[in-house]
Amino acid sequence: MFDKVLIANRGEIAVRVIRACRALGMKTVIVYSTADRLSRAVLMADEAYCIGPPEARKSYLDGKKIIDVARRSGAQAIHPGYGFLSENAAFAREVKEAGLVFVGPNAEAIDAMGDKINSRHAMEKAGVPVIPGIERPSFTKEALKEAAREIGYPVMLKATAGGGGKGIRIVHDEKDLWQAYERSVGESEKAFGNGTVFVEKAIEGPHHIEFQVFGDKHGHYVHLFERECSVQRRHQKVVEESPSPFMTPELRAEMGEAAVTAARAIGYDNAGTVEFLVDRHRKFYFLEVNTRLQVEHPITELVVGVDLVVEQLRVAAGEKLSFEQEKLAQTGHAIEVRICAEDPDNNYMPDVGLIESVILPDGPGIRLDSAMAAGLEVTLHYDPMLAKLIAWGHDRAEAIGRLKQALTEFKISGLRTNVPFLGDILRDERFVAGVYDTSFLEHFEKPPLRQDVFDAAIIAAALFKHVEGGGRKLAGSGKGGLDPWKSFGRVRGARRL
Amino acid sequence: MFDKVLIANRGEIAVRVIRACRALGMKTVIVYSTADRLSRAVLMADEAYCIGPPEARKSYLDGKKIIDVARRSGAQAIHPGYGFLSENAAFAREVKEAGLVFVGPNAEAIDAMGDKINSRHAMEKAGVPVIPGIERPSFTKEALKEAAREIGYPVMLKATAGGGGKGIRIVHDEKDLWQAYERSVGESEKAFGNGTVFVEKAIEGPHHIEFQVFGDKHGHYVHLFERECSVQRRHQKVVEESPSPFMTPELRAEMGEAAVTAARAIGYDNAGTVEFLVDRHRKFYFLEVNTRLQVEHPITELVVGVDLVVEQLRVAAGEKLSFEQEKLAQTGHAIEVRICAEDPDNNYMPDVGLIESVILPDGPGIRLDSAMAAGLEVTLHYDPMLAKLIAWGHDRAEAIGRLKQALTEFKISGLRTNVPFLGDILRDERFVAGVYDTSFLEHFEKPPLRQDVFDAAIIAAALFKHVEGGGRKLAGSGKGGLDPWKSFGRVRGARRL
Amino acid sequence: MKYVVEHEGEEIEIEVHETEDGNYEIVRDGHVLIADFKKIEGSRIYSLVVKNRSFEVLMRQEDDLVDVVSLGRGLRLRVESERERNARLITGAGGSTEGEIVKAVMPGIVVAVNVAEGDVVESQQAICVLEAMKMENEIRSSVTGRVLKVAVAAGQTVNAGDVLVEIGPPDEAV
Amino acid sequence: MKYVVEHEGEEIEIEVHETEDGNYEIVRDGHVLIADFKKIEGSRIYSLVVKNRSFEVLMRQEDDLVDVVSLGRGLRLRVESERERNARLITGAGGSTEGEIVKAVMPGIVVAVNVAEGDVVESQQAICVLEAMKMENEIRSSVTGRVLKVAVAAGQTVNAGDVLVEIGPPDEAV
Repeated sequence: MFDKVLIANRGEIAVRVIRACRALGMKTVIVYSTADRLSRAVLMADEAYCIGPPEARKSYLDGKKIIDVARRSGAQAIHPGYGFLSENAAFAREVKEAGLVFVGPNAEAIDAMGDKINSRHAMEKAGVPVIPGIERPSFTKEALKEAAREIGYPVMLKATAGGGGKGIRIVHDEKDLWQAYERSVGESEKAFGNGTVFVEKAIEGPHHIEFQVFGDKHGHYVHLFERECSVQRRHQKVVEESPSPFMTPELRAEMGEAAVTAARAIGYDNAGTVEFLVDRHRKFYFLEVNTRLQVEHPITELVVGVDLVVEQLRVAAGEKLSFEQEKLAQTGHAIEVRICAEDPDNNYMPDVGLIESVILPDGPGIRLDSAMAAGLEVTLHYDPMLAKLIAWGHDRAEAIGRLKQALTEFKISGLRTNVPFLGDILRDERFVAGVYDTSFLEHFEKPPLRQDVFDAAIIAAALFKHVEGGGRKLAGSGKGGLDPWKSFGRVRGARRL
Repeated sequence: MFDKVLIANRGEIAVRVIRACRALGMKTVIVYSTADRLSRAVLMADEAYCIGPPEARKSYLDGKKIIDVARRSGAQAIHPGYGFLSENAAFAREVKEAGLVFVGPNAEAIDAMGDKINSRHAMEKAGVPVIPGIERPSFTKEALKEAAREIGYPVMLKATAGGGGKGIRIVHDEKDLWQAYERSVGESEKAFGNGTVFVEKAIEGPHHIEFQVFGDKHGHYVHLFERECSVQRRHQKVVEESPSPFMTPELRAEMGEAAVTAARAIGYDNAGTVEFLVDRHRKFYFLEVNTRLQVEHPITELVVGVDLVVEQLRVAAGEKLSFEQEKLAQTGHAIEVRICAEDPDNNYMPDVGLIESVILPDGPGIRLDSAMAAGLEVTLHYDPMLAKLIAWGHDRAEAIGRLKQALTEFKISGLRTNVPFLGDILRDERFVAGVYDTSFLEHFEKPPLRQDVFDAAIIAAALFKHVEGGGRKLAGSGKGGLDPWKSFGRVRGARRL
Repeated sequence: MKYVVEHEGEEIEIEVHETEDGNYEIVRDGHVLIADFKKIEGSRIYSLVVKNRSFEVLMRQEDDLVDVVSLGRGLRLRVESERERNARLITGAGGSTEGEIVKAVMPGIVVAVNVAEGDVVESQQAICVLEAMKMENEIRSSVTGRVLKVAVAAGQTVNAGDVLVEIGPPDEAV
Repeated sequence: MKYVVEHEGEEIEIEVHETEDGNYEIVRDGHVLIADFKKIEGSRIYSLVVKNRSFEVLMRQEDDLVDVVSLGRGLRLRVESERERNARLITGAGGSTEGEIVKAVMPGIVVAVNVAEGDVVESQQAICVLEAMKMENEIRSSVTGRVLKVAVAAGQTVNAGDVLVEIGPPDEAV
């Protein structure tokens, strides 16, 4: 096992990995950008090295600097978290060449799955069902039109590299096709340094269901059941749950087997996720493999009773998988929501500023994975996700109840967040019934407000105005100065009343 | 089931009960003293009624006022939490007579167990082993000496009413006997309004091991295994764990059966705890029954996978126990520590003041039961316990590791707490080995400090002085005014360097 | 003091008087209530107790808009004192439906501009695409109107607060 | 600036110089270190990074004593500037072993007084019993000495800060 591990990430996932290292008695080294000097991860790690300015390209994406820190600090392994360099095969290779261990799958597996075209090929060959589609290194306008016609609208445009919804567009009409393609290419070039985009059949009203898989360096493969991730906005997951309310035992067995087949086919040797689309007839299609730890891994941990990050470190160190497929089972139900500094009533505009104070939920069945604390500044440089709130219950109803209560308790002063929006999702009839697909948020409407809550809000607002006085400042804030976001709130938000 | 429940308590347990009510869709009514106007419980409850000044006698112990609020608010049941009126049979009767439900056992069971002498009789009769002892309504000096001689020193003096370590004294020598007796009587009169104290054999080096039991109104009784509570200071529990590292499967079966026997013998019909002393040869003696929810109930919840407060409410509403003895099992290991505003380096002197900010631990396996938040004032009126931090792990080592890490993360600005002391306990060799009895804390010494941590502390202290300047104020505090505790810190603390 | 709280076009008048014991007398539609309203220090959380009903309320104010979160539900309200409201109505300032100045809300790069000067835009129509935080954000018009001015071009870097596009009423001459 | 940090009788001298980039140069026993030391706003938490070792430090100061908690461990230190220390040594003030004035630390009731004027008390000997927070607290002497004055009697109610007992050096005449 390792004595010392470098964590090449930030935010909640860096904190999560530090905790796993501590559980194994390993020292931790964090690298950070100047924007993260006072982050929880820097304060919690045993060693901290500043590797550059806030821009990710010059810090968290600078593999050379990170490997250099690993060398200087004597770390034997690098955990990339998710995002940043986690699915960068070149980085994984450089780490290995530097005599260090990359805590993730081998570079070849990343390569094989990093490119959507290659991964489709590999999966077709292994007998895993894929979505009909057409792939080219690049398309001319005409070739693209032809391909889309052949497949039939609506079609999806997808970056072959990367994930997280970046570079993905759905096109319903030929007139929007070329513009959408150009944007996908642009986004994907910027995000992944690779502008290849392919076109495939869009499956309408599908479920996004993924399977957690794990392989080791000794040829063992298991899956840890599914996660239902159909509550998405612009292909960004918002709420995840396990088990999926759409799942049947037969489908689970079939998909689990397909997931393990996928892992085996590419010699996968760490934690990974096989994403599927499942149509309304419960026919499933391979989507992609995320060759890293997933943001939503805690729901699997709670339902299956494992520590995936600890297992990642063990397996990376060459140990055999401690999981045996026959002994793995799902117990109870877990749901995760992603707490973000954004305004769902205003096009999900990200919010920035100082976290003045927080009230965090706790109690039975509640898990919080966060790097949030009063006194921290949320900036525009990184993802607006502040924390993941996860509830476990004996059954789905209990999990929803606990999560709803926890969201009611969750209070962040100083930033606008999606906390009430997440609570609204949990109150939605379709969500409560467990009957929803990836179009859920497109048709989402806030559930009605109780009259007494409305009346209290009106009184509270008047009293607030009375106590805090003039309205042209951000009341409660000790800060002066103009915040550009404020004017946005006024100019745009005023009409959303 | 109930529509609305009144919670006759404060602090973390009031919050815990509110959450359980929410899980069941019940409305909550909180009563509060003026000191608790801005407490989490008052903010979280659906309805809040001020019932008096901070003194418990005029608020949380005033049963008449509380029953009146229940009537006015339309609550059908009263949950007493722990402490305050939770083991007051007269109150339980008054609640029933008012046509309301007391969420706890029937008044007769409380009566039977509330008095240590009666409970000894009942247990002896039921065949549960008890500690040899002598009981009188009151002792003369001579009669007391005689009784102690007959039993043999050391002897324990114990209040027949109440628990929580109040009114308990161990006496090793006849010369201290009478003074100790008078103090016990005095304390017990003040605490419970009943000055009866009895004398029994002191079992040296014993384990304090208790069994969670549950009965319903239909004659069903189960136990939910043990909690090891031997880490005590002045009979106050500090750290609890389940399972007990001292336990054997045979002893567990035997004690579990005795616990159920005890519950059945008194017709017990809600959550309760049967406390035992276990000597070094694993011979066990009945100690007492706590006829209420126990502070440390979460470790049982985590290991057995149940919600005890939800079950309390269900059973109080007349439902049958949802637990079946054969289906109950212990999974993994859980440890709880009690976070208190006190100074373990200065005779555990309680600390008071404003909680300026908190960093709360979270992540896998961590549960926090708290009513703590930045902006809350901790006063002298109530118990100094701020929160309970609980860690679950697949095994004891993992639970210790997670809890140690969580304590390292836990930061409360503005109050002195026992957080580092609790971490020191978890680092103690005997604790880590699981070899300790109730004398553990008497012989406790802080584990050695790592040189690098010491060096960093020295540098940090100098820098702090440099940055914050003059030392005669409480740096970092925005408050002026003299705090009487400060002078104590100086006068007494200075010599503890 | 009188306040006007507006929600989805509905205006509610609330009168607030301070009582001697530190509480507030609230008058709404002729009904009188006593409100116990207190702030949690160092936060933007308030505790409101009215007729023994307890509400924990998180507030966030930006200009005359107040976001209120209570019992897990969120509500965006416009709150003005009666005086402020009268002043606004007399001067005709604020809350206009006559047009919009669309500003950059964060530093970023203009990826595309979808409108030209003189174009008529619908409410919610995409005006331009701004890349920031590694995401492309479509900036939409919140009014129906005519584009008076396009202040940026694709490829341009903008700072927060920079004007992107100015939109006037649909019938305004260009 | 020079500071003296005392721990269990051991005195450690630390020299602090501010560097131009906002860090600190630390000199201890002739060794020089660069320390990056920053406060988390609104808290008493500081981040100390020295030679890439990171320490999150929670501080609590009362007079010249500083409680330092880092990596889960606690340490009570006396910290003085060199000037303060010199002043103290010259005037002979503070930190004396010559006696103690024992004060009530909270409002409560004196349950028992175990010593009388003129008694010799050992360090850690119980002096009186104070009931507060529903618990009886034994108040102990932290010095060995002779009781100069008993200021309270059993049954008396005391406020925080009230003197309970004064203890002088063992050889002092009464």
